[in-house]
Amino acid sequence: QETYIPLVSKGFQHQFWQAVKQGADQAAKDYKVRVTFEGPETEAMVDKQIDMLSAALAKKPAALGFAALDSKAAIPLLKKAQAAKIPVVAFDSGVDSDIPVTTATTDNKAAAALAADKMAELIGKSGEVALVVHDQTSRTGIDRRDGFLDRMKSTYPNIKIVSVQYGGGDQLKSTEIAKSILQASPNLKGMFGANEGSAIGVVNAAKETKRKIVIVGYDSGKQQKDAIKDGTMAGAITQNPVGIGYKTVEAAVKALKGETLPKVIDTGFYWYDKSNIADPKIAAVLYD
Amino acid sequence: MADHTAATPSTTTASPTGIAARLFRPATRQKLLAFASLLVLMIFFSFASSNFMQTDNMVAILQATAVNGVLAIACTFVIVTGGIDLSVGTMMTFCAVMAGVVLTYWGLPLPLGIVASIFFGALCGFTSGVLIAKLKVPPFIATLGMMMLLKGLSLVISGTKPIYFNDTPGFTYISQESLIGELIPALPIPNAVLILFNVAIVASIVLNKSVLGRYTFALGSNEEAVRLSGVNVDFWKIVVYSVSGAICGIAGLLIASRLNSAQPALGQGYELDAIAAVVIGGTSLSGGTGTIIGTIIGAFIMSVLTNGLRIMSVAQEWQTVVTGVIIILAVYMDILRRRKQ
Amino acid sequence: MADHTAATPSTTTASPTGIAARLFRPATRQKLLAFASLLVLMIFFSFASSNFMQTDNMVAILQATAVNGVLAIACTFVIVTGGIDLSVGTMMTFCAVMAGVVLTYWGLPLPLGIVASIFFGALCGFTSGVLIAKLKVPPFIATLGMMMLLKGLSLVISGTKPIYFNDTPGFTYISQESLIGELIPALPIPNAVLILFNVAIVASIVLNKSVLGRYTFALGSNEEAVRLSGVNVDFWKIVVYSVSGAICGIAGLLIASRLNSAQPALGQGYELDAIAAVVIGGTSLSGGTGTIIGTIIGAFIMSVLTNGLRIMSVAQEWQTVVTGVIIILAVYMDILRRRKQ
Amino acid sequence: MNPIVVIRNLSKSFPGVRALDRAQFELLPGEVHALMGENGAGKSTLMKVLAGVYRKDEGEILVDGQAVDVESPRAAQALGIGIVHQELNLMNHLSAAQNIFIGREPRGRFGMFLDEPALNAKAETIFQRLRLQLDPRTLVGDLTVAKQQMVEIAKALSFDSRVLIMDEPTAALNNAEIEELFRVVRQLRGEGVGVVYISHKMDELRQIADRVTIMRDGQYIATVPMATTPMASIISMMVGRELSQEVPDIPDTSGNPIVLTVRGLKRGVAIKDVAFTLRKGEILGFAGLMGAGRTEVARAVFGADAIDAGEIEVHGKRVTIRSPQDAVGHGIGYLSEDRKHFGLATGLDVETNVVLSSLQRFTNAGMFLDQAAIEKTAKDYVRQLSIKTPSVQQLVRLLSGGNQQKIVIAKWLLRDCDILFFDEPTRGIDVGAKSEIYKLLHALAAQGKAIVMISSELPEVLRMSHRILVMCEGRVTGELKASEATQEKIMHLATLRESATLAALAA
Ligand SMILES: Nc1ncnc2c1ncn2[C@@H]1O[C@H](COP(=O)(O)OP(=O)(O)OP(=O)(O)O)[C@@H](O)[C@H]1O
Ligand SMILES: Nc1ncnc2c1ncn2[C@@H]1O[C@H](COP(=O)(O)OP(=O)(O)OP(=O)(O)O)[C@@H](O)[C@H]1O
Ligand SMILES: [Mg+2]
Ligand SMILES: [Mg+2]
Repeated sequence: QETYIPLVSKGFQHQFWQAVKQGADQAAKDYKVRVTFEGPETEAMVDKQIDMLSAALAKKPAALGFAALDSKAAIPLLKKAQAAKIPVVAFDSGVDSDIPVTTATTDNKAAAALAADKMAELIGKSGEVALVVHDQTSRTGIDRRDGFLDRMKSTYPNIKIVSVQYGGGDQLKSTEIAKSILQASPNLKGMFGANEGSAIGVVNAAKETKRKIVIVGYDSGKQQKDAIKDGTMAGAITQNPVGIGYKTVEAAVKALKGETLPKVIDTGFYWYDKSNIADPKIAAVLYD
Repeated sequence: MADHTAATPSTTTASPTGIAARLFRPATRQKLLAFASLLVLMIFFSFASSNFMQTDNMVAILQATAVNGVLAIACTFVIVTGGIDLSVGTMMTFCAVMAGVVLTYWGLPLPLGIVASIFFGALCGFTSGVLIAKLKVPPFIATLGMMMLLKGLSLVISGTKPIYFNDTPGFTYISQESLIGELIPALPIPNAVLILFNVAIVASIVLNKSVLGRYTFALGSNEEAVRLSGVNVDFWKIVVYSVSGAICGIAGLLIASRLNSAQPALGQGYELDAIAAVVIGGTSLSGGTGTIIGTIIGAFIMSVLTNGLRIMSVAQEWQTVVTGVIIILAVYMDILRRRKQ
Repeated sequence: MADHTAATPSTTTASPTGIAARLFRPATRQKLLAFASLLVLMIFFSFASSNFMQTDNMVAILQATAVNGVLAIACTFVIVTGGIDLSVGTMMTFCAVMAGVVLTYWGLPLPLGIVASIFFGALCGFTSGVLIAKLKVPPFIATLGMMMLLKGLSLVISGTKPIYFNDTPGFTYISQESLIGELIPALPIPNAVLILFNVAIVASIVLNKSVLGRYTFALGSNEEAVRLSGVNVDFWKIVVYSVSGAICGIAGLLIASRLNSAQPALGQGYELDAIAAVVIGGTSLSGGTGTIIGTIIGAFIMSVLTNGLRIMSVAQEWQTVVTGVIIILAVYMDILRRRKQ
Repeated sequence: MNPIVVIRNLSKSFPGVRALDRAQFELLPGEVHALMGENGAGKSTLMKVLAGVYRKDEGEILVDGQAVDVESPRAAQALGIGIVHQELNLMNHLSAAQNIFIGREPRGRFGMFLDEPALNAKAETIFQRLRLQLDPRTLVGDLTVAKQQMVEIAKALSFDSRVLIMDEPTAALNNAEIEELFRVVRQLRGEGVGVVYISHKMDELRQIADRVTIMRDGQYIATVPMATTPMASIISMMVGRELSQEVPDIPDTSGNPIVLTVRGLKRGVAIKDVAFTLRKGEILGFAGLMGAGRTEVARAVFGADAIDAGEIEVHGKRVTIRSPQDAVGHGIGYLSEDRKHFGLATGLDVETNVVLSSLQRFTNAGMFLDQAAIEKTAKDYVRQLSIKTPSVQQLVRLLSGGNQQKIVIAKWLLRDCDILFFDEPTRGIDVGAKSEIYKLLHALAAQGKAIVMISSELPEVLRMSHRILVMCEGRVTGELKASEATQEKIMHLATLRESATLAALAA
């Protein structure tokens, strides 16, 4: 009887989630367990995720990985898992509950704050900055936006945030949004793209409008790496999505063996730019 | 163009008495056959995975159908008139948010929240109805505009944050608890499902036995003829959209209670699922025909499919492919069945 | 009897010659008035923000319209027949992915990639057409199924990863570079826009001057009458869907070239924007009427609106609200204009 | 006696058309008042204004001497004005009874729910009054055009109106039904109802009308008593000139080559083993009662409906016809009895409809349309058939019923088929145009075309056919030579039911 561990994630199509999946698959190979990975189309579809969670539970898994879109909404099902003695490992962002045995996560707020510091440094701590964020209501969207904005407000009084707009992570929409922001703010000095699609959108917009601004991105992917290499993008924050996926499955396996786990497994985040992109430690957490 | 083969539910033919006689009438056999696709799917999944045909999973499927089912019922009314409603998803969310405002922001008692949700649904439906009937804006555009308007308003009103119902203790009861389960512990069917079936029964009665239902079919069949018969077409159209809106309000309560929160960003995209359920259920988008039972079957086909593929652990990208193919096949089977008739 | 026809006002339409005379004909005035909503919007935004009415921004609006405009043209054909195509968005993506397979995976030369994209679009359209014409699956369901099928296939084929076109140097030229800008540096209109207008012109000619176009209208007006006139209705319907699919293939090239990659997850939701542009442009969803110029105006109304609100830095939730209201208003204005006629 | 309705100086224009030009009309209680005029004279428009469908531009309408504003169909109903429209206005997805009482459903509990049994019973009463065999629960979409027409009439009767307008109510009816209708109309007249009766069938008007108002080009011409005015003078008032009534001589076509042979044609219960032949240059009349299956036969041969069995030979060669396209390919054309649903794309313009089945002929390089040629051809037919339209770019929907019919005819004339099925070709067509169409049919036959003419008007069948085939209940019950055919003989064959035929065959 093979050990089955389903991972119910926040998304599935985006490269970030594909990288998480890749890590989970790697761990599955290493620990000889079977994993599946799925997530709803958009991070707004809280109820769809809950349906996925209940289908996952119906399969009588050994353990469960779960990245909650809205942690409160999932509690009844998590209680069910607890009652059935299925250990739950939270990943990506935490669940407001003590049910999960551990949480493998990135501190998105702190990561975005780091992005803000880098941005401030690169534009000389004053001037206009704008944000293209992927989502207005999802946890990651809110955390990255607020992490960035809060740091700017608290530490860099001369930096003015002129616009925050949301493109759903869609590259084309994000491009159009970034272009409009550039058009509306002729003195804009920098722009932060809060996930891969948003960051690429900002890069595209800068290219198309031939404007020189400081671009700070988030996550990785081939286009972002290229943009950093050719200087269009100053740098970006990367999490360790592969690590998140790997650690989640690993933690689940350990929990099944009855090992004790730390409350939080911080998978970390890194700033990368032209200077350290080739660094093996960084390269290991970047995905194409 | 008139669709000569389509059967209206409202004209069940001469009723022989006796339940047995009724069950074996061709018309009834016809209706039972409509379950065929659903049964085929369920049988297939039972063989494909032993985890499928289990109480828990059946309950999960029922639960998963509740919201889409109620939305699909709302759509059925509009579609039978020959219209379309793209706003059902975001309208549901808007109603949930309004319930949140009443219950959580204002701290009013639960019944008021329920009334508010249904009232705001009816109000939104009323507005769409006025746009369509009085200003002659095509339903597609009126409800598309409504969809965006309500999506925006939900975000504005909620401050782009979910509104939680933690301070309204009975709220989760609406959807999550199980009245049936309390009586028959072996059947923990959540209240959401009970509500779905109640809405379906009431909607079915309204559609088949009430004046409103009659005009709903008549409008979809030949609006001009209805107008020339001296009926106040505009009024009835507005009523239909309002009723549909009120039903969306119920869906709003269901989803809010299920998630114990009003999620302001949710809802867009749900209209396609609802309309798909209606059309899979044999209702024609050109209006004049349609049954609530068909719609419910359509909604179940969709959720059984989704659930079954997940239980089989089919890769998600393939799930999408298979769902697309099965939806087409289910409708094609239904067409073949009707053609034979 | 012949003298009686002479007495009727059949002489009023004798066409006056001369371009000036033509410009002042009521029919032409009518067409010009269709631009009214667009102009009102543009004037409003020019006053609201000095950054709006600038060459750069105008070029940006043009470019932002290209993809949706081409998709809307594809939809126009189908909608004029009285059908609907929900698969245009994911079909576009699928075509982009297929171009990626041909160019990046197989390393074949650029023209083959272009041909592949258009070919696979036509093939998908052909499949929808067969489902609709031969198997009589309603267009809504056939194309909904197609939408999901293609979405899944795009993910499967691409391995849920974007396919980049870095190894095909000329690829970005299709959409991003500016042929016009090379000739007239003051007008850096990207090629995507040039392609949009070319597609529009060809589509307009096909719709108004070709046999296919005439049958497209006739099918939308009364399919049964066309069939009983001895026309091979199924054949022409399949042709219409194939043409529409081929145009989606062009959209696929445009978006892939713009993003220098085929993004397999993108595309869903684009169909609503495209259909909205068509309907805002005055084409009726019940078929039989429609113009390409109307569709293009509709697409521009949508992108001017989006762009203008962004330039004004309106909060995004309010952008959605305003967009909803304006779409309804634009269509209502159009209705008023026609009613006066 | 005071008139119930007086209309004075009523004008109404549509874009490009002045449909009514200071028209007048007067209706007394207890009279049947015929309204006559050529196609497009404005009869329907005048009545639609009275029934609240259109708003008048100018002029006045008096009901019981009071000036009224009939602003909606509902207002007309309140004034006691009921109307049977020329075009069917039914909801196909609803049952006959539901159609009749739409907007006035008997309510059951709480005034919200419907009382279906009461509804059906009330409908049944009206059907009985019309002596109509029809289950009130049948879906209207499943009825033949004739039955649908009867439902429309039943609906108008259900209002108990003081003014009853009937716009060509008998266009789709057979003699027996017309008789029933007339009986009811006479009864209503006796009760003091004023009936406005529009028809192009002169013999009917003779039977039923008391007075006639004649219109031409939207204008009032005259009101005359029916009984004492010779038909010829009414006609000349209508068309504004004398109309010659030449009686064509019937050529002997029995030696001509056979162009179409149908054998063993079967389709469900509607067509039971039908066989016939059609010769070059021949007009073969199809007579029979409503629902005899004539339309079904024509549609089956044309490939519009699938058949269960049957052989078809064209010019002596076996052919398989699976679709109208095949049929047209073999030179067979079919002009449907239901122009609105099966004949015309009413949302498109005149020229497109005229060229619809011959579009391939008007192309350059097989793709692009030769617009000039299309327009010229359409104009030719508009002239040839005297189609009344402001231009060939007018939408067909906006033309009067008769003119629409002529466009369907033009379409098939242009297609130039060897074998033509004309199903009720003169339905709703005025006398002048009718004789034009008769001439045309004869001319076509003389050119060597083979024509099947289905008609429910016996005089027309008798006058036109070279040979007459009679059908009853899906079977051919007999064949008559033109010379030996009489109304009585046809009626006899048309009512030969199955058992009787078997007996006749055995004998
Ligand atoms: N809604 C409309 N829009 C434009 N023109 C119209 C409209 N309705 C009628 N007409 C035109 O008005 C004129 C009168 O039409 P009407 O239908 O009253 O004729 P009619 O006398 O009833 O003819 P028929 O015997 O063929 O039924 C015709 O030229 C017709 O084309
Ligand atoms: N759409 C339909 N649905 C069901 N039955 C039909 C339909 N059309 C015709 N029928 C039935 O088929 C039979 C033949 O009808 P058909 O219309 O061919 O008669 P017809 O001789 O042409 O008479 P008419 O004078 O009405 O044109 C009748 O029994 C009729 O009731
Ligand atoms: Mg008329
Ligand atoms: Mg007939």
